[in-house]
Amino acid sequence: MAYFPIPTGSLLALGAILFCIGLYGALTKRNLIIVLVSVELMLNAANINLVVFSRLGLNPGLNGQVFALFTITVAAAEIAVGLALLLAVFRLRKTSDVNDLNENKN
Amino acid sequence: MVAYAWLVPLLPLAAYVFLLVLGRRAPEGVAAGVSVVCSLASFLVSAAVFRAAASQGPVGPYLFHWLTLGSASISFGFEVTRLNALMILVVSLVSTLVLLYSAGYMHGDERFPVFYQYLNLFVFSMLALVLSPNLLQLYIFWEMVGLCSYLLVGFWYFKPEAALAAKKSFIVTRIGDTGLLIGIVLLYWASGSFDYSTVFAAAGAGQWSLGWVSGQELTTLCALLVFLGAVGKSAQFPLHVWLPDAMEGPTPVSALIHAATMVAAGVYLVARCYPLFQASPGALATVAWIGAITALLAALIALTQRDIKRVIAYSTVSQLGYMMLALGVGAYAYGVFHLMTHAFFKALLFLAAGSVIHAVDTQDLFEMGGLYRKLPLTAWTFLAGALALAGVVPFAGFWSKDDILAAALNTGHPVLWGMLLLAAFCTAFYIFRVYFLVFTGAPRQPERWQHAHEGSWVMTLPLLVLAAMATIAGFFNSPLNGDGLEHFLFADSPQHQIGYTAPENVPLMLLSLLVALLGIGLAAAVYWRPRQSQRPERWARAWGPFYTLSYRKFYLDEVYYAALVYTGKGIAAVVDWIDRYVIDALVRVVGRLVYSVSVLLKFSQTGQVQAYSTVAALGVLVLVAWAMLRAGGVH
Amino acid sequence: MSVSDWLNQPYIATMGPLLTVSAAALIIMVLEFTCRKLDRRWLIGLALAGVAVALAEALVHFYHDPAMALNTVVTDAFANVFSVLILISALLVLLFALDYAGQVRLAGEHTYLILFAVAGALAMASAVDLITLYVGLELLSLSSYVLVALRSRSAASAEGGVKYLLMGSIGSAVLLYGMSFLYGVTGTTSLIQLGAGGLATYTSYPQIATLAFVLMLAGMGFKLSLVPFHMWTPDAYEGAPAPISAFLATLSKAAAFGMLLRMLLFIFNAAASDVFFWAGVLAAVTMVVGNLIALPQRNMKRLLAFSSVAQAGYVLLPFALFQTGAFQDWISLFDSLSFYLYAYTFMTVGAFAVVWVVSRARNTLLDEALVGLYQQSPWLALALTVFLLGLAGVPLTGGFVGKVYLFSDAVHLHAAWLGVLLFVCSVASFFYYFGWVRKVFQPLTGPLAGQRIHVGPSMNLLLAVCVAGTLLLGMVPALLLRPLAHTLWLS
Amino acid sequence: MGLALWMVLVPVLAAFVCVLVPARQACVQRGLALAGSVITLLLALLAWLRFPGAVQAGGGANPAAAGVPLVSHLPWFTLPGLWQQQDVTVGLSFGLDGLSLTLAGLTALLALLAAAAVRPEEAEMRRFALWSQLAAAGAIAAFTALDVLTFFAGLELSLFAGFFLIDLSGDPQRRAAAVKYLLYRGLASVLLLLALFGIAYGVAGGYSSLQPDANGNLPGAPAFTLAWPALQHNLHGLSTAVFPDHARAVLFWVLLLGILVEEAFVPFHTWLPTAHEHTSAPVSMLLGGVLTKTGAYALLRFGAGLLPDQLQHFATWVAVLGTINILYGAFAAWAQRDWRRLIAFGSISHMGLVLLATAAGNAAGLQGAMFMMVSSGLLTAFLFFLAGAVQARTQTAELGRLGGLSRPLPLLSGFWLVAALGALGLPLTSGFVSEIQSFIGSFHRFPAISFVAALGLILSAVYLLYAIQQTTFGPLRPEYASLADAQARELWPAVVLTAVVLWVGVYPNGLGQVLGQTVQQLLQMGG
Repeated sequence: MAYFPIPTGSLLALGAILFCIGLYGALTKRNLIIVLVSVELMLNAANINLVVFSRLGLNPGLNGQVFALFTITVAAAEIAVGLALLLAVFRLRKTSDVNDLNENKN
Repeated sequence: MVAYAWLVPLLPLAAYVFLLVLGRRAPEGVAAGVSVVCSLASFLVSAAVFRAAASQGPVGPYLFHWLTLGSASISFGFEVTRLNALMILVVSLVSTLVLLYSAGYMHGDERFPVFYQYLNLFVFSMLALVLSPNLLQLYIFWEMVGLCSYLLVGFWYFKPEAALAAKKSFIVTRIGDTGLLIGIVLLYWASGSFDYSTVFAAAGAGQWSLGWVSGQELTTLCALLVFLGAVGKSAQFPLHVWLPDAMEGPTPVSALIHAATMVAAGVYLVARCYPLFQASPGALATVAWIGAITALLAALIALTQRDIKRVIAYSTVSQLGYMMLALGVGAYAYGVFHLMTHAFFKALLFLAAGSVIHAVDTQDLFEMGGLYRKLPLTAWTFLAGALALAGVVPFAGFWSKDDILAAALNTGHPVLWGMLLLAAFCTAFYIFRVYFLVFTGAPRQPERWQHAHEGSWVMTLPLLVLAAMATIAGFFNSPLNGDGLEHFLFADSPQHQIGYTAPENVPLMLLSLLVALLGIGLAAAVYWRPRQSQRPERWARAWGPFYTLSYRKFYLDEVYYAALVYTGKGIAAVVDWIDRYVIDALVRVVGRLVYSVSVLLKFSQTGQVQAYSTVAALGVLVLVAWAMLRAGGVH
Repeated sequence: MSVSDWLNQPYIATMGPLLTVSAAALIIMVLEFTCRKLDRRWLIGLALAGVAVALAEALVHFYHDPAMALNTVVTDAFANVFSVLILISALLVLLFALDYAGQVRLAGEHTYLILFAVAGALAMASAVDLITLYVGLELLSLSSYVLVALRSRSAASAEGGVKYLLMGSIGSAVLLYGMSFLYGVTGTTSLIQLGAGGLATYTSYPQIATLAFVLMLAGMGFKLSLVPFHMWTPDAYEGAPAPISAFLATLSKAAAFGMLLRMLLFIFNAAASDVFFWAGVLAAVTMVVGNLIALPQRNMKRLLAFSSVAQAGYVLLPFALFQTGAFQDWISLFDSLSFYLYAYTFMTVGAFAVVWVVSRARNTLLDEALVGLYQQSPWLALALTVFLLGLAGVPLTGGFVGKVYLFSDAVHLHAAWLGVLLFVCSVASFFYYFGWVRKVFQPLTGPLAGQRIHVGPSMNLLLAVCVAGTLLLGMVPALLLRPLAHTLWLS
Repeated sequence: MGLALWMVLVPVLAAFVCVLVPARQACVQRGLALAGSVITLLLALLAWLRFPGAVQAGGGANPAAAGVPLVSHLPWFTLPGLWQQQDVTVGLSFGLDGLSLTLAGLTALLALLAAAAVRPEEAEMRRFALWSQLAAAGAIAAFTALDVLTFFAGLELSLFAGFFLIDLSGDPQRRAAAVKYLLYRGLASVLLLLALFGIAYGVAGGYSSLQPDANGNLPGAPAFTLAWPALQHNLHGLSTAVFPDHARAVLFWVLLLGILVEEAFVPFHTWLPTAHEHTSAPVSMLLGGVLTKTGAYALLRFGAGLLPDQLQHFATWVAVLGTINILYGAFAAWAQRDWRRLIAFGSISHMGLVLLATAAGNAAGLQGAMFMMVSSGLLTAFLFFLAGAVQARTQTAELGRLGGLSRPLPLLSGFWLVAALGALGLPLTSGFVSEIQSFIGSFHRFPAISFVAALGLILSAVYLLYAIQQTTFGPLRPEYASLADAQARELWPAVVLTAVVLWVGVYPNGLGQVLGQTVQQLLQMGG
């Protein structure tokens, strides 16, 4: 069956863009949840790379996709921990704004 | 006997150590007694040594190993030559008398034992200096006598003038000593040894060099450096300024150190190093000229001083100038001869002045007067000294000074001779000015005059002995005993005679005698029975500028102060300023800078996690970009 | 791969410690759930036992030949050296926690989370597959995020946790992104194969290789808190429970260094060595900034945090030398690096422990609390002095030998400027370390003067071990250097 | 025989015991410090006695201690695969040749006297005992180390011990002074370490442009070693192909820079007067007498010992530096109004002469430099001791506010006079022997420079006599009329110091024979 080949470069570019978006979000968003989501974007950028390479890489193989699966799982755990911490913070500080987390400094 | 010459310095040293152990609590009798006995003993030993030396000529050096320098080895010890045999004789004699005299003069001083410690240390150092077989050892004791002089000048340390004078004397002589040290070092490298014999052998040959200077220049350079030391120690122009100030010390000190012995060490040095000087006409000429200038300058200054001790001090400077000139024009024997006679009559003058000061408790000539009736013995002995100094036949000074004058003329230095003659006239004048002001006329301050009285026998006995010496010492080298001293000195020198000697020249003798009498007459006219027209004040007014010039010591102190002390302090201040406000400030600035940077970094920790991650992200970005550039960009 | 193959893998040799620790963790977790009444300290004791067993296993296998299971986990020089280090620091941290739990109410998760983290760390030390390494790293990281935030009812703690979490996950994203490129150009995640093809990879795709390297370095940099990825460090340490601060400063750093070393050296070996230039840059920046920023620091925990940043810079120095040194010279680099890490671990845990005791007694974190410590408890004071002198690199402490070793490597491998920078920085660090010592020995007046500071038994043990470690490594460095010399690094 | 090793260990042990003894027993602490120093001193004397025999016997066959008479070796650690996959062994190996023995003995002596100079009522006795013993141990280790790493270890030890000493007692500004001291000398020791390592690697061919042969080692390059006697031995006639000249030159300047900072030479000296001004007298004794001699030691041991060709090549620079120090120190001292700063600058001026004499590089110069180190150590300590004793009575060290002290304090004034005269180089004191030898040496090589430097002789008289005039001479200030003079218990350090100063001054050969051994070796190295 025929499929429309998408050049590897553009896929990598997609990954890169996704990574940058994620980074941007992580650096700028006030709300802790959004920040966490943005971090997930960064991880997914990596996943896209892995998958792309596992299919269109120099010497393709399944490792990449396996790696991606692991990553997704880890990311889920990460989010879980993140939310837990968010709850803890919210309980003590009554806020989910990252900028208010500035007690420990200097 | 000569082998025991080491006893000569060691006896006073023993006395010093003994007193040092006893400490400040030692009773006056013990302190004085021990010292006098010891130095008397060392006088007797030196007499024996002198006789032995006279018979068997130079002995030694007796050496022990002192220090190894690489392959070279430096030894210490002592040697006896005819010259230093004579020196130890004179030194130990005068020392004995002065030590005796001090027992009376310093009686009741709270630091009496300390005074005797210092004196003994000095006597030891002086004798050891004279007996040294090499230049390094000489330099060591050269500094030691300087130290003793410093301590004794500053003996009454609580008087600011005394403290200043002590400092000044040490530092001014130190300038000369540094020259001497350099000279010794250069001689060492040039000749490979410190020993006189080796050095002079090399100097005589003249075939030596240091790479950067050689032959004649080297000889002259070394001779001049050595002479610089002598200039400092013997208070020759231009380094004479310390000696008059040194009169702040107790008078016996002035008599012993600053008249008879230490200041003569410079002359001794030049005499001991005579072969070196002979090898360099330039150096000899310098010595002669410096001597003459000093003699005249000091004599002129002495004319107007009001302080009895200062007058005598300047006369000392002037007489030392005579000796230097004698050596400079080549009259080795006469220089030494004058050194000897001068030692006696100048010590005498100081001790006599001391007993005057002791009696009236002032040093200002114009507060004395008429003391003949109170202190007849002092007056007579002083007169003997004065006549000797003025050079009136038959007193000691006449023979020696006359020899020098003759030598100056006969060796073809008419100018120097003229200067000396003028100096001789001044000498006669100023010393009799002192005599008349002190002993004749009416007491200017009756209450002082009332209390005046002779000292005890310990003070008068030395006066008598020295007066006797001042009277007869001249005959040692007079035609009457066939110029015995010359023969003694030259008995065993290779060419049988060092430098110039001449038979007495009667017209010259008469001339110098006449000059002396003129001076005395003038002094008498002005200060003894002055007619209205000739009172001292009128003279002073008449000679206005010259009077002030002489009274102000030709402003040399002021000039030096401005030239050396101010500049030195200025440099010091600048250096200190640089140290504080440039170097250290720079350091502090750097420190502050670093610290403030770190404070800045500290406050960059705002607590804003997104700020943190931004920094981190930028870090990644920079790293990636730089890496890509370095790796040649992405294709 | 047949079943027999599956069974005949050297699991015990390669994963013994890992399995032991995980088992202990699970048991403790279960116990913690089932019997709530149980005193935490029993759990910690159990954990200690587990780690001790693991350590024993690791030591047993220390001199054995390398072995590999499932092409994924190995036991070799790196694995041994770093596993032992990780387990030792785990013991120290648990001892610390034991004392801590005696004083402060501590959430029960604490214990087994530490163990899970240790398991992750062990995986990082012994895995030879990018996936496993990554998973190990995440296991360590996730547990540490929670641990940092685990001080009950403490906003500072939670805040520290969040900050660490955010920075940490950004870091792992960067790392992962780098890994993905590496995988892209090689098509494998096994370090063995990567190493085999390393040369080809690098020569054919220098840019991508460099990009991957830089990204991976940066990603690990977040964990190692290298400048400029370090800024979370003081905040997290400040908020975290004291034992956890020590844990972050030593255990997780050791693991991260192990992982970094293994990855970079397997993949970018000698042929590609000039990529290590970037390690040099980071090392230099980290040393300088870490020390500078510590100078004016008054808060003891934060100061230790910055000092650990600076020390990380020192440890990173050998990475820079991989560039200049020939392949054979790397042995001494591994030695110097691991020696310094060992010494550093003892000194740092000890310092954190003393600081905690003192700050608790005086209940302030400011270094004024140290004034007069010598009067109140000479033992604590001297212990702290030893640790600080060690960190400053004074002779007769492990720090000195370690720094000298690093320095001589630097001079030898023509990067003298790094060596000089190392010592110049430690001179600057004298300023704050000795400042503390000075305070410790200052006489104390006023009400506090008479007061003594009580030190619990486990804390005493901990301090004794740390002091012994610091001094022994300084006086008889052979204790560690000889085993290191016998490890076959390049097998 | 482990004499050298024990000389290092004994103070360390003493310090250790100090830690164990409770702080309130000040007298015990003081006793420990005294005991430690006494034992060390006795060991030094024992070594002194055995020295001639040991020289006869010649150094051990061990190349790492070639030409060092008394050696004691203890393996410390081995750095695996450090050099061409060869392990490099670092030994706690100490050896006593002439210079090391002398300086170690000096250290022990001054540590003893410093401990004696502490007022028994000193509150910080324990810390003083602890740190002073450690400082002494460090200094002795540095002076006797046969291994550049051990030397560095000794430096560091004395460095931080000195820091805590300065910080111990004195006026409030001592904090800043201590930090200044720490940073300066810390950097100095780093520079020294760098230079020494560089030399070690250079000797082993580290900077050679030659091609290594099949099994990776250079033709003609000796094995890598960190022991200076071995380095000295290997360097002798080592071809410049193995160790290029430019590398030597660079290393020499690094070394020299380190020495300049370490020894507080102008312009890196400002930490020294500051430290002396703000710390207490016993500390000043140690600091000025011993701790600041490590730089000069490095100059002789490593400058003249390992890079003689470079030292000769740059001799004129070094000589000029020395002269600058002599004059700068002297003038600065003259301008000081604080007694202790004056002494400090005086010591800077003295050490300048060490530079000048070492640069001359001949027997007289080297021996003079060594004598000057000893003499300056003794006299600086002596002067600080007296300044401290007087200050303890008058509560000020400001020259302008003293005067006439000879009357209430005759003994102290007497010793102060002796010390000052020694410092201005009066014959029959150690000062003279040092100066004369140094100048004999320097005039041979640098006549012109030495003429300028000789000004220092005059200037030293100027500032020291100025100090005397300001303190003991002159009219007595009423407020000091009732001061109590020192008792024997307080004075015996002064007596001992006087004795030593005079011994060196009157019979220098006693010391000269011992130092001569090192001088001969250095000369062979140079020739």
